[in-house]
Amino acid sequence: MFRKDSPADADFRAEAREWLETNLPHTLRGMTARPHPPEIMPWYKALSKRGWIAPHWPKEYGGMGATLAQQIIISDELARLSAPHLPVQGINHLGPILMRYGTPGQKAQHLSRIISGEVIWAQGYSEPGAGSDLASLTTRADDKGDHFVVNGQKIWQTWGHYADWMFMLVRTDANATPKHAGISFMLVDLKTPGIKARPIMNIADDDEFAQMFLDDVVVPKGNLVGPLNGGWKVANDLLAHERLGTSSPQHTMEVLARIDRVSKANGKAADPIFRDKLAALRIKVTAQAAMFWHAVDMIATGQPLGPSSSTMKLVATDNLQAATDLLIEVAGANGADSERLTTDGEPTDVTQIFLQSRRATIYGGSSEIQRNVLAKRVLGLPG
Amino acid sequence: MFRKDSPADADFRAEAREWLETNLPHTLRGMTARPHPPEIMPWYKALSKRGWIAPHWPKEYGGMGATLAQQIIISDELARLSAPHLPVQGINHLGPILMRYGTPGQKAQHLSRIISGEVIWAQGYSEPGAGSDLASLTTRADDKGDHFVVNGQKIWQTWGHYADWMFMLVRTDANATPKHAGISFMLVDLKTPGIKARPIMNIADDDEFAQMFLDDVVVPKGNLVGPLNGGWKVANDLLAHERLGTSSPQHTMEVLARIDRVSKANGKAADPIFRDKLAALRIKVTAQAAMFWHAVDMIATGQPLGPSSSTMKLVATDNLQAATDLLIEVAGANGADSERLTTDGEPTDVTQIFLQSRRATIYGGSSEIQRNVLAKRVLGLPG
Amino acid sequence: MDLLLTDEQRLLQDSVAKMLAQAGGVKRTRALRGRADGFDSAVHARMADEGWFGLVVPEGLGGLGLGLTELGLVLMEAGRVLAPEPIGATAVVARAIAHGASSSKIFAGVLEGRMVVMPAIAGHADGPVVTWLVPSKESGVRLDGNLVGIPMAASCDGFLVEARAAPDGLSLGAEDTMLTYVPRSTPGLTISPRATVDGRPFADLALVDVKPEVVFLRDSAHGAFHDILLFAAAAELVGVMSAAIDITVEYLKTRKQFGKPIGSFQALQHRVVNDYARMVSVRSFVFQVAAQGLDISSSMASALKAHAAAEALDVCKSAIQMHGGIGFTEECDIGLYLKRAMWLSAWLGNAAHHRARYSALMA
Amino acid sequence: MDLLLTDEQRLLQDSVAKMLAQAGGVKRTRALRGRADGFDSAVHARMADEGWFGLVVPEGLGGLGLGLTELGLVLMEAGRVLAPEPIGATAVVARAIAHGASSSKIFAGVLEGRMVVMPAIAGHADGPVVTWLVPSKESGVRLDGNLVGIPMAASCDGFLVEARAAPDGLSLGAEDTMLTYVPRSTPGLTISPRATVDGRPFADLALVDVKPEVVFLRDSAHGAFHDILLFAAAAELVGVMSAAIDITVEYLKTRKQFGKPIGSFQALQHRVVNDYARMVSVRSFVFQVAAQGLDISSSMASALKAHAAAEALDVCKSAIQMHGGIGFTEECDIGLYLKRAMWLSAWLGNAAHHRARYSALMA
Repeated sequence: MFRKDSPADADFRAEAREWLETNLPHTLRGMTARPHPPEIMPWYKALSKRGWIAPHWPKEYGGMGATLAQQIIISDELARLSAPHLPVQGINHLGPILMRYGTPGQKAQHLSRIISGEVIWAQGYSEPGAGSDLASLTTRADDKGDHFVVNGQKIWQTWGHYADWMFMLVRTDANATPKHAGISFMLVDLKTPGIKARPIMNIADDDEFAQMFLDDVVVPKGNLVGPLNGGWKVANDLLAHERLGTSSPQHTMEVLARIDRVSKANGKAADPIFRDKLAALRIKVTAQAAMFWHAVDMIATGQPLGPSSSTMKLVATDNLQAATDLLIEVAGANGADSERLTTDGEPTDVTQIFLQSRRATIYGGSSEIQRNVLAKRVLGLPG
Repeated sequence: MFRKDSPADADFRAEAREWLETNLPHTLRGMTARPHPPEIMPWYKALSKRGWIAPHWPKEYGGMGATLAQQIIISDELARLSAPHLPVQGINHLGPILMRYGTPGQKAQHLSRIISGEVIWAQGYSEPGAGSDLASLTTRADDKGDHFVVNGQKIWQTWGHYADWMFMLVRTDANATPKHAGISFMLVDLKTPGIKARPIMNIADDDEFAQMFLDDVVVPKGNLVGPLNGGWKVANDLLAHERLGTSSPQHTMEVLARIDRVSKANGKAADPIFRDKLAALRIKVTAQAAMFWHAVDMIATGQPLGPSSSTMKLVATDNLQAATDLLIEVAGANGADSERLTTDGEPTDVTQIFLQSRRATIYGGSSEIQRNVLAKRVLGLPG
Repeated sequence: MDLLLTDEQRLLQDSVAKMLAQAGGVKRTRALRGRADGFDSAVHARMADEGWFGLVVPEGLGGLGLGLTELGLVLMEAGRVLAPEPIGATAVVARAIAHGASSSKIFAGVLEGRMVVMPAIAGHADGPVVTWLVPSKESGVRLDGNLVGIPMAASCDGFLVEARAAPDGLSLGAEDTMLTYVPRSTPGLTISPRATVDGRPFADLALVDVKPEVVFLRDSAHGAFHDILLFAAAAELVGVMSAAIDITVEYLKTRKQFGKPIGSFQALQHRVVNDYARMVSVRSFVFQVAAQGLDISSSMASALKAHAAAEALDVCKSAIQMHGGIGFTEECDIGLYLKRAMWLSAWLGNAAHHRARYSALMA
Repeated sequence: MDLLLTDEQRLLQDSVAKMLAQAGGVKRTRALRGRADGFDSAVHARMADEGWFGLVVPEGLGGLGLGLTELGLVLMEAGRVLAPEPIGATAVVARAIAHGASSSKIFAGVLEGRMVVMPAIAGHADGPVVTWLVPSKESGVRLDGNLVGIPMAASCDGFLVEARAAPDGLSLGAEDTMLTYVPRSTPGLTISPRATVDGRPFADLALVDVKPEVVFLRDSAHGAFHDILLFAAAAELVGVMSAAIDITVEYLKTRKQFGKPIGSFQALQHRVVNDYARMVSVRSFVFQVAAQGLDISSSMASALKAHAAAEALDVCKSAIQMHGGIGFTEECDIGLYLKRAMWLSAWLGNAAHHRARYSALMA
């Protein structure tokens, strides 16, 4: 919607499409649950070898140095084949942070091993007692001269039980006011003694998360990223940029494609009432695409998205959930099946994606938190 | 819905219907705006003469002493003819308060003149600075020995500029904590020197409201109702009971009847998408009717509705507004006409009732206030 | 709002709640997920002993002769703990077959909890999708058709199948629709299991030239068979919703962020209040329909199911949201409530289906 | 989110805002309500001087040769102060008739603000409801049909009527739909005034055997006539919404209850944030459609109008609610915003109508 490829981009798209169609194993297409890292890492490494694992990274760090248009083409084409989600904490999150805040040594040690897929990273921000109120986190790193000793718990580590390293926020000043001024950003090798991971099954019976227990874990001083007690800024600086990816209309369009398949298979496609609901949803997704492309233009011209990216996340996640609502509705008497439905071409899962979509308004800052942020920082409301 | 008349009630309904059809002037039927008191009071007095102006009042005070079933029959039958709204502050609000809290002298002086329509009452609760936060009201009554002197402003007096008397809440203790402990309930003759009324036009261009300016107004001590500084309880004691009337599905069913007429006139009645929306609305109104009859049963068996009546108001007002939304939608290209649309039988107004329905979620305690009340008093949430 | 119940009704409600809690509550339901039989037959038998399956069976036929209010109360309590036993389906089946002399053994088995007979009704079409036909005098009645999502299909003893006359078949006038009993192992009946999010066993049924064991011609007792089932699903959804709200309110009071219980934040207060109002509106609807008696109208039944299904899904999704991250985990019970709501909403036709049925009946 | 505008676009936006503020802002609009002509012809003439009516007219034909982004910016500012002049309609009419030699006098009149010509288009049917016919060689083209809710109908100079070939008439192939100019006093044209909540004069038109003064055969410039009008209505709705939100946010900061600004209550904060997100989504939609150029597609135009109409009504109703009692009074400006949103939503077809049109076009 809205954009047409330039001739050069069209060539790039054709190239990407052909390569992906040839190389993405069929067993990894059309999945709802994320396959486990052992199943997925060969594909990660294949993409890496092709040079496409990190389109947005500069070439000097082993990335593709792609234009924003090319980045979007790659993600479009991956979505077109319903390619599986990859472990992206290293590529999307830690990589850009290290490029901005890392020491030369940290960059040399970690960046190439993210690109190669040699190291899987987990993100260690949330804690059982610190979710929406992240700044109140209590996992503490005590300064022992040449190293820190870390004690506490982290939760919601995506594939934490498969990860090799974790970047995390820890408390390095218990008395800081405001609380976020006492937080540091550091890296920990998960093979360090004292670390245990407990897998957590999610509502869709997918063991994607883990809880990490840290008990007298020794972390070298050299693993601190950015200044001591400066971790809050390190972690939050690139957040708005990241929200762009989660707000892409592609996610909801993938659900629309399922709705299409199911409604054609069971005849609902001809029902005018269903068609009206579908049109309403498509219109909203078109508006969301407009917001997305507006944000892309902002970034492409070097302007900060700032807290306004929260607006996009609210709209995007509402649409995603409205789409999965319609998906289980159109499935009718099969709307609670946990098996895939028989549809033309490929079987279509309806309930797992409905359940998975619950996450959209909770993770990455719940919708309530996004609204708080917008009320204060964009509309200037008091309190 | 849900209820069938007993044989005795069916007889009463037939009697009421016949009398109303004969006696309600055709010029007063099917109106959206409330006609002004001068136009309406002859009808008030006719109902009064028939003994039906105050069905719920006991016979000893000149009421009908009707059963709840009979009260509902009368209001049904009035709604069936789209009878105009009457000035009911005296009958619905002050009367029951005086019966419970008034002195024999107050009862003797006021009750019969409410029934007869000789005196129109206004309600003086809200102030420009005290709306949702009513307890912060500042109109003060200073004790001058045998009388009070009242200064301040009141707002949202329905037909205040036509009223003869006003009952009001005034501050009699400026230092009370909590604030509502310093409020008294008193009656004032609006002919008293120092009182001015300014009519306020509402959003539907109807001058139903007034703002009252009170400037050194002398109020005899005998006009205090209930104890000094005990006005909060006097005013709030009967609130839940009153919400029953405003939550009757009759209001929304009247809008449904308009939707029906408009959709038949312009052909939308055959559109399956419209029909689905109408069905969704009808189902919600049926559920609302169930809540209403449940509440009627509670009252009929002597059980208090309590703060739960707020639940009913939330549902009732949401449904009313959903119905007026659908009404302007089904009117299509005529959805902004301020003139009545030509429909079979009688012309149908669509926008005025849409605009008037804005009030439903604002007056009588806004929806936000109702939700606060329910959160704390029914669900027991903190804060 | 408080409920208006008689002392007997309150006693019933309390005894049901107590029995289900003693049996193990939601923990028991969680443990039974994924098991082939899907429920605990010992508990099922105790329910029979308590008389639950005879609630709406006339006294003269061995039931308790009570009404839909009592049935609704039992199912609300069952919904609150997500009891896996098919209580509503069994009670409605028992009522439907209580009158037939030819079915007295089956009826007794169902009433006493020794047999499990499941209603086999389409939830995706406007009427029965199974057709009956009498090919010849000797053959008797034969059934053909396909049914989706029949509960406990893999473990029950048989099905009460609603069937309509085949277009080219015999007409019996008012009895063109009939109920028939088909044991699980009847030749021509294929049972294809299907997993659902609810964790209980369901299946699709395919009937090809199936000879039912018993044929019930329509009488007043099965007139409302389909519609009382809709009522039962709605009542159970009220229980699911009201427990989901209670669990959420408790969590809002306990969970602290920003130095105070999250239940003190107005946005969450207003959200849970809206959910509460939704639940009350469905609950009132259930009780007012119940008060109309057992001869429930199809339009009212569809309106009720449509309302209950839509509101329950919204309430349970909202409950997950208010739980935040923990609500998204399998180990948190609130997810089980959403899943039961999904299943009960889809069973016998979802909100969109029943809104359309209501709309057609009102036209 | 900030807008991405060129320096020229920002200058245009600022100059429009300044001009409209100097003319009197919303106060002027309020004062003009209910007047027979409905707007101020002196201000209309100044708008012409500023070049607004030639914004999307090619430079070679005397216009500014700009695009929909610029038209959208002007209309957003107009919407913000509820300017009563028919700016969008005039600019789109000017573009549609710029090419015809036979209409050069009318075009010049419109462009220079001396004449007011209103689009006469159905907002309740899928295509033109006026039909054209050539009864005989001598008669030339004749028009028949009825139109609802045409703005400024009682005071304008004439109408640009969209007409389609009568079923039994001549076929011109691609030109079966044509635009025609019909002066207000043409025989056979009946104008029935209709009051709307917006306070400006509208009318229904009845055409019986009307001979248009000018017939425009379809060319690329009027290809998108209808659809650019939809775009214009959507852009104006963005202005209405965004000002309604600004006014409300200001009120929330000022109005105190319970000892603090009501804007510090989370329930109101979240409500106004939702409204803001709605507005941003429509605004982004307007700009992205504008970036596609003047050859706007019908499906995109209907999607945009449907979205804008629905969201603007919701935002403006919400703004009233957040104002509380004062929002319900005639004297509070926020009500004027709701009423303009009602009118703009209904004009040329409401959200339901355009969702259906979009749905049909996508099929």
